[in-house]
Amino acid sequence: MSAADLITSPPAREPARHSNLTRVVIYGLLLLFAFVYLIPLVVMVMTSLKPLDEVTGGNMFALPHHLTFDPWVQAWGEARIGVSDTAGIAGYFWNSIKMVVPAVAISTMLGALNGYVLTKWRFPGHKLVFGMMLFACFIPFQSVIIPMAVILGYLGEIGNSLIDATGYAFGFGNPTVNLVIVHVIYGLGFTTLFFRNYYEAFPTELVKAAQIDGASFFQIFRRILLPNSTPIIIVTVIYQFTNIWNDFLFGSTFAAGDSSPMTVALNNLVNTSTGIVEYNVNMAAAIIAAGPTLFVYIVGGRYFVRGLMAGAVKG
Amino acid sequence: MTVSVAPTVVKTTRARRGLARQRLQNLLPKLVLAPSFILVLVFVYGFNLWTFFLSFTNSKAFASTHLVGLLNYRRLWDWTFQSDPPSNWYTAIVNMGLFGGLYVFFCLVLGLTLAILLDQKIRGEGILRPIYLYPLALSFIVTGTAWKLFLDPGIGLEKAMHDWGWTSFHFDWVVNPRMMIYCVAIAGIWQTSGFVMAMFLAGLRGVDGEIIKAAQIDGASAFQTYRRIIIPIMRPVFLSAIIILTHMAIKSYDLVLSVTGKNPGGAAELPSTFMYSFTFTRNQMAVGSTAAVIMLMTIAAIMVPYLYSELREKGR
Amino acid sequence: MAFLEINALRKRFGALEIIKGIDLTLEKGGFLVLVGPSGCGKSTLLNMIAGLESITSGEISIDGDVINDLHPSKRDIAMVFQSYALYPNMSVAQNMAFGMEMRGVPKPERDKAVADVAKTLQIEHLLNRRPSQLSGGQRQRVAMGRALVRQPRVFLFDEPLSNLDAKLRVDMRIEIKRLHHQTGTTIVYVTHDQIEAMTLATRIAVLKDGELQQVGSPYEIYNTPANLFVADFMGSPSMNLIEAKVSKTNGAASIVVDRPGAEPIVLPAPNSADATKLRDGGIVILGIRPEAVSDPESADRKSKNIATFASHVDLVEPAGSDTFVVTKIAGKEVTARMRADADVRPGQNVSFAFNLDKAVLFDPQTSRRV
Amino acid sequence: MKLRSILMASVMTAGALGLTSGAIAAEDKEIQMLHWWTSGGEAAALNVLKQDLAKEGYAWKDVPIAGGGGEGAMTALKAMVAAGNPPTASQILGYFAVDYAEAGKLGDISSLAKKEDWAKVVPQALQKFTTTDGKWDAVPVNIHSVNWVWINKSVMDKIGGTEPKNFDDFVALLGKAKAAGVIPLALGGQPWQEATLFDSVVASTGGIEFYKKAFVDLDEGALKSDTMKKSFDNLAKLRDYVDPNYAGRDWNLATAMVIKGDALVQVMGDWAKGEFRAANKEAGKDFLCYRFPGTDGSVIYNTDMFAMFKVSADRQGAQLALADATMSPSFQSAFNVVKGSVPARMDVPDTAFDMCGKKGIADVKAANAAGTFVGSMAQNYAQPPAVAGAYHDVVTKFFHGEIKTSDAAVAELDKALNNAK
Repeated sequence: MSAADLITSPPAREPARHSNLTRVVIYGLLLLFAFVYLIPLVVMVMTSLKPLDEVTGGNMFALPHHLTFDPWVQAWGEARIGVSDTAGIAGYFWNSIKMVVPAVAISTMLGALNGYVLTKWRFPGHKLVFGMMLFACFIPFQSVIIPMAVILGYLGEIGNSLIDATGYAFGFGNPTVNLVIVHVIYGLGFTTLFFRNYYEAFPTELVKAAQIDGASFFQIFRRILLPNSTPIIIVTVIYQFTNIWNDFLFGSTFAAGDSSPMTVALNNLVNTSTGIVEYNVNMAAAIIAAGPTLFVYIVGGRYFVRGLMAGAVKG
Repeated sequence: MTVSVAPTVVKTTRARRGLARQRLQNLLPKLVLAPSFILVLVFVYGFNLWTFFLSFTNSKAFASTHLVGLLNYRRLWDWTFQSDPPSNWYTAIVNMGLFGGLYVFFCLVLGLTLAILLDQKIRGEGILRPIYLYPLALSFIVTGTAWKLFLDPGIGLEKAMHDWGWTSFHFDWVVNPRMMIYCVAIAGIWQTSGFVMAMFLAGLRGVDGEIIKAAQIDGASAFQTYRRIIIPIMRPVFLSAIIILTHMAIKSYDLVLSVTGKNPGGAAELPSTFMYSFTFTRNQMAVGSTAAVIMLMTIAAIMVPYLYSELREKGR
Repeated sequence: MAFLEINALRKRFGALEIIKGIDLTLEKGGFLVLVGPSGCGKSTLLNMIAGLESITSGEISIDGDVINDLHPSKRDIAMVFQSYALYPNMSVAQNMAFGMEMRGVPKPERDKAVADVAKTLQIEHLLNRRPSQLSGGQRQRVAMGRALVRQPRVFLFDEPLSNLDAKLRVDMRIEIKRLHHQTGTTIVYVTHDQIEAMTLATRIAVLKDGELQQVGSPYEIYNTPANLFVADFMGSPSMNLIEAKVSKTNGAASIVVDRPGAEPIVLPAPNSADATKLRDGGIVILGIRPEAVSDPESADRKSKNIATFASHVDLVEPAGSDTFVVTKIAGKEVTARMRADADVRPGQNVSFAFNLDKAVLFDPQTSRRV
Repeated sequence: MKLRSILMASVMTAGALGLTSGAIAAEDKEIQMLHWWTSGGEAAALNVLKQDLAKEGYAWKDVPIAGGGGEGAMTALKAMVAAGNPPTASQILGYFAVDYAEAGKLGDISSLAKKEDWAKVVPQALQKFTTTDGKWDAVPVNIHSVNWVWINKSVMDKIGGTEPKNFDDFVALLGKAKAAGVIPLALGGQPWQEATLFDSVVASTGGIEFYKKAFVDLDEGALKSDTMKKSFDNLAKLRDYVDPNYAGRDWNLATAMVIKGDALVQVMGDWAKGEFRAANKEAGKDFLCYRFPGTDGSVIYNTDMFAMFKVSADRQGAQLALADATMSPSFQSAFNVVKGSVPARMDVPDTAFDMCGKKGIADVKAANAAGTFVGSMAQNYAQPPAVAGAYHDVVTKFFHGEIKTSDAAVAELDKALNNAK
């Protein structure tokens, strides 16, 4: 198979032939699973469209009697979260975006570079380096919180000094920047894994050809590898986006307050220790909070599988 | 004479410049990798060393440097074998085994099943696929709550079944401390199996069609083709899936708390919740660190040989 | 001084030595084919010339410049890869121009060069396509075009035809040969296909296990293989190798092939062999190419040294232009090349004529030619 | 770091030389406040404080982290402190305040405390948590007590129940409810709720002195005593009156059961009253509040405090303003009316409080005077978190049947508490 084949067209397979009975069984199973997978979402959506008394009093599977969109309006812009002036989770939504976009971009870029080096510019011990980075995926986050906080504290002090000296902190000590740093670091293992596996299957001859053509290390990366990495970039971005968007532990610990991400706000809304539990608002907020990731999966699902296919899953 | 001298000079300087370039080129890849590696070294391995150190101290609310030897390890050792009544640590280990095993196993089985079913040239794959995938998009904070609500016999599934007349229906796992961990597993499997499905689907689509034709000609049934040919070919997919699943199982934290409701009877303890509660809630940081160290060593004992063999096998 | 010189070249990966001290030269405009079975180190050698593999020891120079430490792009070479290695994200034109772009050649110049080469190779209509939209042969042409555009001092080809089907392979082979004639560039070409080696090369280097077996013109390699390996490897069908005994009477050596259940065949020693090295009763291996074995009628009339004997026919392979007849002599299969219309059937006893002018002898101990 | 101190030094020198007047680091007018009071009622109450401070020109920067009785918030707090970037103040509970004080992380607001004479108005017992070596470093916002029972009045009337005076009465009352087909005891099966219930059971079974001896002094004899065994037995009796789906239930859902009349009674701290209020239920009319039977006259307390962290000089003004505002009688009254608790100042009039609030205030005063004002074991007010955590473990395991007998429970309790000490 030629280099171009490897990247552009997966090997085609003949359709499986089945008897009608088997077909029925296959479709039946698929639909059954789909049903089971959908139940929680359906319940969430229905709950979010009911008035509260109907939620607490009625059957959770029952369709809403009095359809209402109030919970959504409340969750988005009215529900008070703490004493802050921002009402609803709208403001925190933006916080999350500001944090997720750079974190995903940077960790993906670094992962791509690492994968490039680890497959196309091997050096003695490259396996050990990769193994160590991969094993880093497994550390329990609970035990890194305090030392991480100390280091972020130092960064904050650097920021203060910079403010004193230049009037500008250059992002040091900014909670959003801190979260970006944390997520980039703890996302490196996976992004490197994805790209390494992808580039492992990437024809080395292309790199050699480019070398002969006189392309430099970065030119080869930028001109040859990156333009042919779309599938794996999609996979990595989806994976990182989901994980970082849904992170609560780091978000609540390192960026509490005005700059806290969506999940923290959602938690503050859902997990209040007192007061009536407004399930309908909670569920609306939850769906809103999941909006971007849901969107990414529904729209990007096809590319996701395609991307995984293009090499991410090859050990 | 003069004519022949000049080229030599040019040649040597050119060679020297080439040498310097070459050296830079040789160094560049390492330079590019270095920042990431250093970050990992400091923020993962450095922090783990720190945790390791703390496990020998008497740190309570804050890190202390007062060494107490193996005291914390002895404590956890005792707790490891204390099953009547089970210590929280004992429960945590047992639950980790149960949860981790069920979670990884069923995610793989379900993921593979769904992938194989979807791979039968199904109409509407574009609709079905996101249905299996979407749960991963939801935050644990919410799905935990939703599942708790859903499984709660008083307001959820059981009540609904009773309302609809199936009064003998009984499902109370989520409020039965002994069964709780299975509920966590159910919610976890629901959340992740779609992702595994996507990975397997990708793996299946990547299998060379000629191999399948060959198997069919050899007289293998569809089932045999999958079991004997396709699934073994997808071994690398299993590697990736197992890595991702294991890491998710180990890190499951929000999910446990939100599904079980703060761990009644200490029955839903997992190492992650144990560590968290000892480090942050009970102000016994040293014990929490010790648990972290043991957990990490266990993971290392399982994963390192696996990673080693898988990475080694690929040779080169 | 030769144009391309390789001196005592070695390549080691840890304890494993892949290239074991190779010396090679190639004159300007020459066509050197590196041939050998897979794993013999021929591709590694090519990559070392290209600068894609580092050199453990030894020296490579082009036109007198030692290029050991030069970056591939500074060696003034071009390479055509087995998989063509076309950049899938670029059009054909962009692919061809990439090397010049990297060297900072202005765009108009690049376009012109690409257009010229495209014309030569008749791929003008493909310039705006992506590699994925091309057929195998077209990709091959583009890959060559990309190399040609550079106008390098040395062309490197790494099994460029192995991904093509048989007919296309022949066409492209001719194309490459024509190209070499037209442009007169120096070419190093790696293949495991000995026909390609024979047809293309001005000079063939046969490698095995990282060691050079023989270097020479195709004629030399074919007719006077240096050892058993080269004899066996080059030529299709391959050379017949028959164990025989030397019998010396009055200083004239003859070769005796024992046949169980039949009288031995006695052959005069071939001229190529150094009779002084033959010892009475010594064992040798007689190497004779199928075309030197035929039916007596079509045996070479100019030959002075023809031996005829009868043998049992095992198998007949009509190949259209020729008919190959397989017989067993001393337990060894011997293939004879007969006329296309030779009326031979399996089971018959047929007369075979050995043209011993074309035969060689090998010493089974050293496997070298005697 | 260095640059900064050099700059600071030069500014100071300049100030000392009189070259600049009033140019010394302007006061930071921002109050950064970490807490987990995010629900409507609590946030509204806290908003009073925010507005009070706004009048004085202070900006309120909210750092809310809800959930788990402040678990998430405590983690964030620890991280902020570790980073050397503590909030101006943080909501804090019991021994956590002591831990931070001992680690030298808390500031000193003694000047204000002395001026306002807080030592006089705040119960002595609370000052254990708000002061360190005589220095004030935290302010109490309220006094909660855990030995309350909350009863749905209409259910009570329906089954013809009367106020239970001792534990046996209580069991009898629960029995009545059970016979009437009502869930007798609404309980959330989470370790802290069960432990909170056990606080009351122990005080009821052994009396408040026994409670003190066992939990405050960790007296070996008391911990291993028959009285403790009996306490466990009594706790086991209550288990019979809980509905089957109690495990893992949140406390406010249990309260909701009482509010809706699905259950008769909940044993819970007075924060439960906030739920009744939020559901527009009136004390005395819709629901009844009694001390846990057999504990009348004693108050097992816990308190929400604002810990004042060691902050830079420019932030201290804001910190003092926050402390002052928090301790103002008007805020204490307004806040606690909403929260269900009673003011931490003994001199706040009870006029704004409902029947239960009034009783609470009177009880605290009486208990404080009588020496029956003791910290809750379950809520980290009798022992540090490590011991309290071990206590939670034993109680919840006993309640859920992991520990099978009261004998085993007593032995386990003694072992666990000693282990955690």
